[in-house]
Amino acid sequence: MEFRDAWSIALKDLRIELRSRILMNQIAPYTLLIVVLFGFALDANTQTLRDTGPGLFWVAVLLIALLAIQRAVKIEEDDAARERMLLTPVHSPSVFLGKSIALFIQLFALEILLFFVMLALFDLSVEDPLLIFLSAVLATIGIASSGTLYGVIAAGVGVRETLLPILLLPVIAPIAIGATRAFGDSFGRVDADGWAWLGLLSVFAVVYTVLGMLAYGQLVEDA
Amino acid sequence: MNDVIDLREAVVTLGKFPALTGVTLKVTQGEIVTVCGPNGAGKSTLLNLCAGLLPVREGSAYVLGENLRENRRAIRQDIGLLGHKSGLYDDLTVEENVTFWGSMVRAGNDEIAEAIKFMGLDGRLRKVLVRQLSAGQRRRASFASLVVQRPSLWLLDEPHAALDTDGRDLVDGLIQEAAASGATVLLVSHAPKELSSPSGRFVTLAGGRVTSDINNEGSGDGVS
Amino acid sequence: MSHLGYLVAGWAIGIGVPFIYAILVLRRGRKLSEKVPFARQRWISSSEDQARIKDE
Amino acid sequence: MKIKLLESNDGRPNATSSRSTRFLGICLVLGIPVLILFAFVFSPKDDTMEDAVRLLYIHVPVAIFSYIAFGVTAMGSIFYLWKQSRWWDTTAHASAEIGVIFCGLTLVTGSIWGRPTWNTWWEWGDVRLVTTLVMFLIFIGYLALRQVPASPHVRAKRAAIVGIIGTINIPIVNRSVEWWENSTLHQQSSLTDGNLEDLTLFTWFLGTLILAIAYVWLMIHRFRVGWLSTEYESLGYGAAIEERKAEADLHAGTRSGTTEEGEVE
Repeated sequence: MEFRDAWSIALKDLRIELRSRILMNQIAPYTLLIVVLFGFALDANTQTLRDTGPGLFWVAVLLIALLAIQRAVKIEEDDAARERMLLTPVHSPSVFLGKSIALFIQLFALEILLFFVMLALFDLSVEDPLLIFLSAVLATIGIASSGTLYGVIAAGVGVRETLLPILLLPVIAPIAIGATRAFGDSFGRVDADGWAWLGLLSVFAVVYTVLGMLAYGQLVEDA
Repeated sequence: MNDVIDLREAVVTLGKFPALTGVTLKVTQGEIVTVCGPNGAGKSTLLNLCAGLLPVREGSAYVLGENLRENRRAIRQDIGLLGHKSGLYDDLTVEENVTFWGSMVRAGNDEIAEAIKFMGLDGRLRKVLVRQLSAGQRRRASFASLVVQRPSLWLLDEPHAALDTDGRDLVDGLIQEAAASGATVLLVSHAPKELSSPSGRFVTLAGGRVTSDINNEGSGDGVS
Repeated sequence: MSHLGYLVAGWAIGIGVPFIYAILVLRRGRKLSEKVPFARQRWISSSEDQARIKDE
Repeated sequence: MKIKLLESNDGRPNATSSRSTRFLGICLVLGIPVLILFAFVFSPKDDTMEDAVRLLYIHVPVAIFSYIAFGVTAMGSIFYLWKQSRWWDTTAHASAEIGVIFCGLTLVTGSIWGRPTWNTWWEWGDVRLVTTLVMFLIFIGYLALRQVPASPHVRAKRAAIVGIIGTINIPIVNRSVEWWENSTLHQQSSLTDGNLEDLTLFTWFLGTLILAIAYVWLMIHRFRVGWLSTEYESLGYGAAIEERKAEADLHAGTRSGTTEEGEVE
């Protein structure tokens, strides 16, 4: 495995995103729409919104992640680039890392946007910025690596759009729980030890990164 | 005599469909072989098999000295496969695409620039998104990303498709040059007689097996 | 007996669902085994049975 | 061990049953009424749960065997990746399907028990409830993946990886839910208390035994169905090869003809 390859692959994905602006022009507005819809659904009750804010944030992130993963898979599928990659000396763990890094950066950018929008709309105040930052980083690593892995499992099958959510969402549910708790603590909304949750989030991030690097090669092979 | 491809009664199934029903084919180093045959004869599958992308179900298959039944990965980095799909990214420019694939196969910057120039893609086209290219230009870009790889076995699926006369000459020259420098070329063509193919040997596939094998230069191997 | 309704419902589902599932599995097996040649139903492995298959 | 699951069927070809499954089946037919009798009549009511305790004689064994079934799926998946044998793949699939049925039953019977006891059908604060629900959903996804058409080896490989990941997730989910609410309504394992009455203990034992028999019986049948369906899938192979070889002769005369399959990529 060479990190240089992983980095080239990540840069390639990011450059494609900067060109096509799917994330910027379609997924980001969708994100904002979700937040507004939450507002409608909860009767514009600021107190309720404030209490449920952390949970709503991570539900929104999961929905965005699904779209971003679909997009990352589609880039490789459109012109059989994934098969082309098999005919190079690049090791599959590098490909996995590269795709995960690109997905991580894109998701994190969207999370920052979403975060400030929710801060303003739901009138939240941050008590522990470091905890927010670290839990978001760890949770996003977990989502990006498990998403890349499940993305390639669902790749190459006709029913990718419907198969991916049913496979991925139950598996990343613990991330949503952990990150929600950590956020709730940092906003001072719940009486939980947010720092304890960082442990769980990092276990998840490590497990999925390792599993992904091991299994990715097996999966791209014939998928 | 150095056999680059040595298939014996190789069977490949795609799902339940037996795409290749027992192909026997020997290709020696430096040869240029044209594979022809009707639609659905299994020509593309044959190329994918030789690239180590498909499992061999029965028979034996050796490519570049490796047993494909045991290790399909070892040969892959020495294979240049041009399929129906080109493996390019629509939202990157020609140069970015070739540079990306060049870095994946450890090519130097000089080689990348040379490949772009060789395929007639320098100048204005260099900075154009692949999405905006015509089919022929796209084909050239795809070729350029193969050239940087310097493969020892070229597997080309209708390399002349969508190309103009200049492009065809370019590709033919490329094939000849590759063969002269010791590489082996297996190319698929629907209508070999219409074009001045650089190849001397014609293998016809039908029903997933070889039905004729004619060598114009030497003595014909006859039907295998 | 208290909570009789809950008890009956729970036990009926607990026994009924596996029962229905079992019937479905048996039916699938019956249909499939009609389509697959007898010799390839591999759990028939004792020599007696093999002999009987040959006789039939 | 492999031969045991695949033994004689008494020369009755058109079924997945055999001597051993028929024996287990008879045990079930006799055992279930006895279990009902013990659960409803002989065993005493609980001090706090009253008669609702009688639901636990089915709820708990089903829960135990849903975990066992998913454990077998994980084991089958690991062995498949290691040995690449169809036997393990079929085992993993069969066990997952039975596991999903049992897991669904665990949730439903638990819910029915919870209503009179905790006065609620569902309790989000309970670790085991939420964990079981997530586990149920993970394996629903596993079964969905198995339905996707693909060549047998690809399908088995994908499913094996999803099966392993799903099982690795169970402790993580459990831990996260545990911290999430930091409380549980669930009964702590009452078997270890030591002050159970003999009849209660025996009914627990009987329920677990019956479920074990039911699991094995279902496994054998479901395994054979899976085995038959892969046999069926590969059935036309020889004929397909011959048919396709004949295409060559068809095209020998007419070069311009096209086949129905179209271009093979």
